[in-house]
Amino acid sequence: MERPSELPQRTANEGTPIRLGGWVSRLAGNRLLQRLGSILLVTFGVMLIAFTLIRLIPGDPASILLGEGASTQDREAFRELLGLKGSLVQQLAAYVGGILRGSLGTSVESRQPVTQFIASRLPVTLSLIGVTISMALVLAVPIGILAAIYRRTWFGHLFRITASALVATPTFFSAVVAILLLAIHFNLAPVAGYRGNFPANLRYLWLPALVLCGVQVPVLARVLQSSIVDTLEQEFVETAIVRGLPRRTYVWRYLLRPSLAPTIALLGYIIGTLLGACVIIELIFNLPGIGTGLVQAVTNRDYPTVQGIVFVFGMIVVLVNTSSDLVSEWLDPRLR
Amino acid sequence: MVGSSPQVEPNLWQRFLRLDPQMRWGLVLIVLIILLSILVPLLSPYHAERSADTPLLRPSFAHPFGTDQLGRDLFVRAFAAARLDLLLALIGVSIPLTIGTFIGAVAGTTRIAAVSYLWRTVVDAINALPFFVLVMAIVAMLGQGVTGILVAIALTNWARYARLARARALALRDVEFIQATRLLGYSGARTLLRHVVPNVYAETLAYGLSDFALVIVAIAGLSFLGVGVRPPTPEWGAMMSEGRLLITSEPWIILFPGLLLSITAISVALVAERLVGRSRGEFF
Amino acid sequence: MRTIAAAMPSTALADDVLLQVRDLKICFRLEHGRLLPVVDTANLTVHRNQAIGIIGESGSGKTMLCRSLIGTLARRGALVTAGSIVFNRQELTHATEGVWRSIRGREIGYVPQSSLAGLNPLLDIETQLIESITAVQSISQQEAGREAIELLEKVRIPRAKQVLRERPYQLSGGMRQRVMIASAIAQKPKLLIADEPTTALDVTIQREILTLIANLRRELRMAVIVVSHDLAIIEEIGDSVVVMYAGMAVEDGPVDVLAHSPRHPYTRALRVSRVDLATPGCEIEAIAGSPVSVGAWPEGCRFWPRCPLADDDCQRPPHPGLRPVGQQLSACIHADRMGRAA
Amino acid sequence: MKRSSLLAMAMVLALLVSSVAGCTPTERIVEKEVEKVVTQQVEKVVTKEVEKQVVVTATPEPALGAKLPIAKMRLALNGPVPTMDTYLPMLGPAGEAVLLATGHLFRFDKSKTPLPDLVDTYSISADGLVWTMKLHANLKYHDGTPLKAADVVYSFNRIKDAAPTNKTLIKNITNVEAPDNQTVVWTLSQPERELPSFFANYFCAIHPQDKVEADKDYFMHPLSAGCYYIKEGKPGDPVIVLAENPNYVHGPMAIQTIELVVTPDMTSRTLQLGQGDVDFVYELPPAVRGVLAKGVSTSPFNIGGMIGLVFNLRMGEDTPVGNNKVRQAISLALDRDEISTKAFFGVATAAKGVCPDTWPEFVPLLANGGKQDLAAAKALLAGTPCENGCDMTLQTWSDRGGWPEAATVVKEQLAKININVTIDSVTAGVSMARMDKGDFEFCVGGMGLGRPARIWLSNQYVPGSFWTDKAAYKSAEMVALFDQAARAADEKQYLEATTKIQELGLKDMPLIPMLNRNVLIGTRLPDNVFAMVDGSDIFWTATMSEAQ
Repeated sequence: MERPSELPQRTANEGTPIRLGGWVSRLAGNRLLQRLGSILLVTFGVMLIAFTLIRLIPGDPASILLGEGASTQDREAFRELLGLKGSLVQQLAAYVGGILRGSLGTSVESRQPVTQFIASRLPVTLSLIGVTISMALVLAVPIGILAAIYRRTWFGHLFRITASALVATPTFFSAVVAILLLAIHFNLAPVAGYRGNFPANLRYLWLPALVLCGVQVPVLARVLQSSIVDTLEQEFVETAIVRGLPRRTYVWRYLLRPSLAPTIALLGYIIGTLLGACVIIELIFNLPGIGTGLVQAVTNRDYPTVQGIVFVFGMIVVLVNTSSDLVSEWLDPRLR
Repeated sequence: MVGSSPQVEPNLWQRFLRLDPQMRWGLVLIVLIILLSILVPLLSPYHAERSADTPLLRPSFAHPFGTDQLGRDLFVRAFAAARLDLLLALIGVSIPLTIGTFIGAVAGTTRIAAVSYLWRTVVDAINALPFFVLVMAIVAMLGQGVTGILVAIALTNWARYARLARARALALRDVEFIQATRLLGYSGARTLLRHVVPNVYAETLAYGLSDFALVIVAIAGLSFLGVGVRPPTPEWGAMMSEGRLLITSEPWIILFPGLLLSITAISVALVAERLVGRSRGEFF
Repeated sequence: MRTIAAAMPSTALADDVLLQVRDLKICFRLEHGRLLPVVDTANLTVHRNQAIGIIGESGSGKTMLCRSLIGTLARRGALVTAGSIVFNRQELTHATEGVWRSIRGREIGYVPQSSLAGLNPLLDIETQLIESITAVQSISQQEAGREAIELLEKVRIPRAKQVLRERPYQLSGGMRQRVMIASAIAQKPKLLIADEPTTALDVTIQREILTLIANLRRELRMAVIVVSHDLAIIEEIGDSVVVMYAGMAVEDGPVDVLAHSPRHPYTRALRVSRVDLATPGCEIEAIAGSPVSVGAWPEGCRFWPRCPLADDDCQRPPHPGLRPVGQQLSACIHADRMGRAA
Repeated sequence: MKRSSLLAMAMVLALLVSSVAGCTPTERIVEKEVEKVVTQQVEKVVTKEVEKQVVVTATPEPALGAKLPIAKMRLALNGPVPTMDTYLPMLGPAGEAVLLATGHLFRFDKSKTPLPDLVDTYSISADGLVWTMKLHANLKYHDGTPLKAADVVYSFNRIKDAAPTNKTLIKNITNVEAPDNQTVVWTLSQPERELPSFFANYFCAIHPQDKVEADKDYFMHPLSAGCYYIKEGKPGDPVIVLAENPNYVHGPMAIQTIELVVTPDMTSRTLQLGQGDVDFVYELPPAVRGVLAKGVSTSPFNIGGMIGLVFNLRMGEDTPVGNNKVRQAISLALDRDEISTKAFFGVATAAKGVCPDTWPEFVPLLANGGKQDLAAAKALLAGTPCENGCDMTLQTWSDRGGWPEAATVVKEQLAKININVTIDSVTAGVSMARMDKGDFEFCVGGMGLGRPARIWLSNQYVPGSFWTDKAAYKSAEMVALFDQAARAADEKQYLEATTKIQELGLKDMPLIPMLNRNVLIGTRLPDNVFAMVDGSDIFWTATMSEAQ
């Protein structure tokens, strides 16, 4: 649900200046080191935020959950469970140590380790995100190209208005309308539920993914459109026209490939909105992902699980950010 | 350039006509919804929270939006809900806007190196985390209800404004008139308050409007999940989650609040997109 | 459309005239339908295997003229509003995209102005050359590969095999210019248009590029149009010269004739202000005033505000067109008076 | 420019409006008549006697009986099955899976009487203190491992002190041993006529000792001597497939496989039933009373129990909740019929006594026949903390169909005797956890877990059981009455004791009965299969022999 207007503009010719006169050979190493450094910083930042979440609770969490009547011995055990023992620094060290060892604490409600709860649900969310992204790319690329080429015609204006309207439409409303029309009325997809293994679960995932695409496709298409418009002004596109190259080569090699990379670079940023929407869509379509897990944990005030899921969400964003940066730099050396 | 009659100050109506259609439509819808949300609960005979008629009536002249399971008139509830949602969104945007802009401006102008590292861990991490997930987590900690939501949104959204403000402040740093203030010996604070903040504020304000559309939807989303404003208070998200049950037999219970929410969000977004687009000269 | 254009009775063209531009007018499309003329009454004739130099200050419309010859005006939001372009007995002013696509690359090769960034940064040189080669005839990849190497050698690029595998950012400015020329002549066009081919290069490389273009003209028996703002380059490469000022051709004639007996004050002013010909120690004459801005052209002869011979007749519309004076064409009404005074 | 933005606006609105119009095709008109038919029949059936569970086919043409055995039945559960280990506190759905996929000594039949299952014959000693049970010959688990009497002894000792509910039933068992592979001898300290129903519940499942202790996560794929075993999936999965147990002593079953589909969200369960992804759903939201779609029949069913208000007696007499007269006043101030129609659309009917009015033990003891009497209620409030108004917080379970609406109606009614109620709607899990800690004032509660009546009543009034602990109600006199009922020689003595229990219950009023807990069940199954499947919330499916 981020606003497109605040997406950072890293299109090919705006951000990193293209150094014309002979590339300065730079140490590839420090670029990698620098990236690794920033990943670690953001990861530590996410850990810090997840860590401070529990400290936000007004009053003593143990008394909130256990009630006033609980004995001090029970309360101490509970504070142990929440990792609230010792000084703040010790707690942070214990928390970070725990994460490195792969444990995110134990759930208050089911007394099972949080990692197990998340592990059983993560594949559902990841497959939903995977299907949505691939569907969004398949839909956004053609629309982006058409919007760029015909931007001065009625199609361009219609695209701009419908895109900003779709981006603002609440996902859960479009989900309800989708269920009403596609699932119930035309019976094209199951109303809710999920089945495990790969090919079978596509039947349950395509409708939620389509609803998510309602927001992702306009955003992606707009980013692609703006980077294609930038590419159109490039000199090498003029060369392609002047050479009278066949239309297909012209569109693919001279229009699309140079503009794909900046779009994929922004994909990492757009994933944030996708994950936010996933939470609601999973609930409406009853997909047992970490989104419903989070809602369940929030309603049951299961603090360690909430903390763990927030951390996992952060990691997904960081992971997708890094991989989209790597892919875009591999695709287009100018972004390096 | 071409000499013409002295420029008479165009009154509001002329300036409105000169706006392009997208802006015009957006403004018309927003004003309409605000007006209705004030008038309908006042003029309607029914009370938003008490049952008015037999439950689950179809939309009719007496009840344009029909009635819900407990017989409450949905037309009144929907516009009473509009009041609450718009108010919450207004507060939910203005607080983080001011905090974020100030922190961002300060972070942008200071020369201390440590600030950028601290910034990269804290603020970038907050912005990395999905907005809705973080707000839900904070609501879980602080407890549900209106105050919980507003604090959660403030704690999450300030980082987005801060990042914007810092980027603008950094850009301003080597602009001549800022350097000039240092030459003239202005104190850091005076430069910041008199020059940097007003400049940065213009940009974050425009961005705030497009954020307004998002915050309305987020608040409704929280209540839809049963984590925000709780029934029986009239709120779009809560009404939709109540109506979701009868989607097959009485779909209007969920569709009308959803429609109102979408129209509000879309019109604010359309207006914001023109404003933000124009003020930042950004092509989208 | 193609057939109709061909059937039009083009003016009696000597059979070896390749390109005939008559009274061409090009305007930019502004908002609310207003048009801003950039080129007005441009005239140009190119014979087969002839080398033409077009000289003019920036803003004189020379680049827009070249673009009109290759049909990329629409990209810049400009259009031809009057006059005609006949290429190889084919009227092009209102040609469709299909017609243009059959001409670009095959009939007319074009080296764009800032061609240093003219190569696709994502593709290596070989793909970009093979693209141009196979655009016209479908031949096998190895065939095209060999032809690419031939092309590179033709443009005098050392270690051609190794250069093929490299990416544009790995080549120097001069090398990239040569690759651009290679890809322009890949389909053996009848006419090569080079828009300021040497501006961004240092002097030593400029010499090599100019000799390269001259050699290619001879080897491929193709006509060449070189556009520049530097008279020295034009005189070295062109058989004849067209002088452009404020959107119109003010003088057109053989290089040597214009060199020693210019019949238009602007051409003479250009010659006199050349640094490389100035005798050391004496004043260099600069042209008075500053180049006129597009859209604010004065009435009558557009050079009169800066012209030493200007009098009242020059200021009266319509602006004088090219008319034969001695061995060249001149747009100055006092052209014959100039001949006597020089 | 202007035209295109109009176009966009029109397109978005058209999409949204069509979705509303989309659902009023001819199908809706068909639904209208059918709905009238159903609502009449619902009143007719409910007022008569629900006990006979007359199956109401809502669709005009009655669905023909299917040829048995049918291949598959998909059942929607309202929550995941955490584990198959019985002694952990169970919440609804896990109970179904455990009951079907584990072996039991006894098993409830359709009318909730416990019949011998793994037990072949059993005899009780004269003084009623020694039970000798003979198991069927060469019993086997589903994978063929033989089932020995020692397994029964091990299984009981394992859950003896951890049994989640009903300490009353097993507190008198002093010893159990297995003289040989087929006989199990139980010795009791006091006669207990309801013992078989303890074994028929899901907490006493039989498992082999060696296998349980050898494998750490045995209960993820336990052995089953019951009618089904887990074929696919494990506890915690979204779908668990139970297949017919080939070695089941009373096999083969009338339904070959049962698919447990976990759909926590009530709306999704309803929509899945309407769409045909699921064949059977418990507890449909009453608001959906009409027909969801063709082929779906919904009918009210008494899952044995009541819906009432549970009070937290830990708060002293000086507080509104703790004060007995206030509670009596509240009971009088409730208009049970309005709650039934508004919140449950007439499905759950108004209560007249402590027990459901269909049970033999039922006695209409509620003051004023359960009808509202505001004047008497106001009179009662004199001299109590609520004399001139008070505030109370009513907790309700948000994931039970109709309960939040019931809370809203109660709030409106109590406002008439100026008791200002604020509603706190939470999920069942959170509410129960809070009630265990006494962190509530009064709460809408559902007293289920079926028959027999004495056990169900003990659930509410005998310390150490589910609702009594939540209300923290302690009364020695009540415990004595329950012992008297347990020792009752004949039916008459038993009924006398239960009536006295109900009278004392209404006098102390730890819980106010509001409605008979009728639940709307939805199914797509043919009639004869549906007849086998429905049952109390402890689930029952018929073997082929029983189905004929």
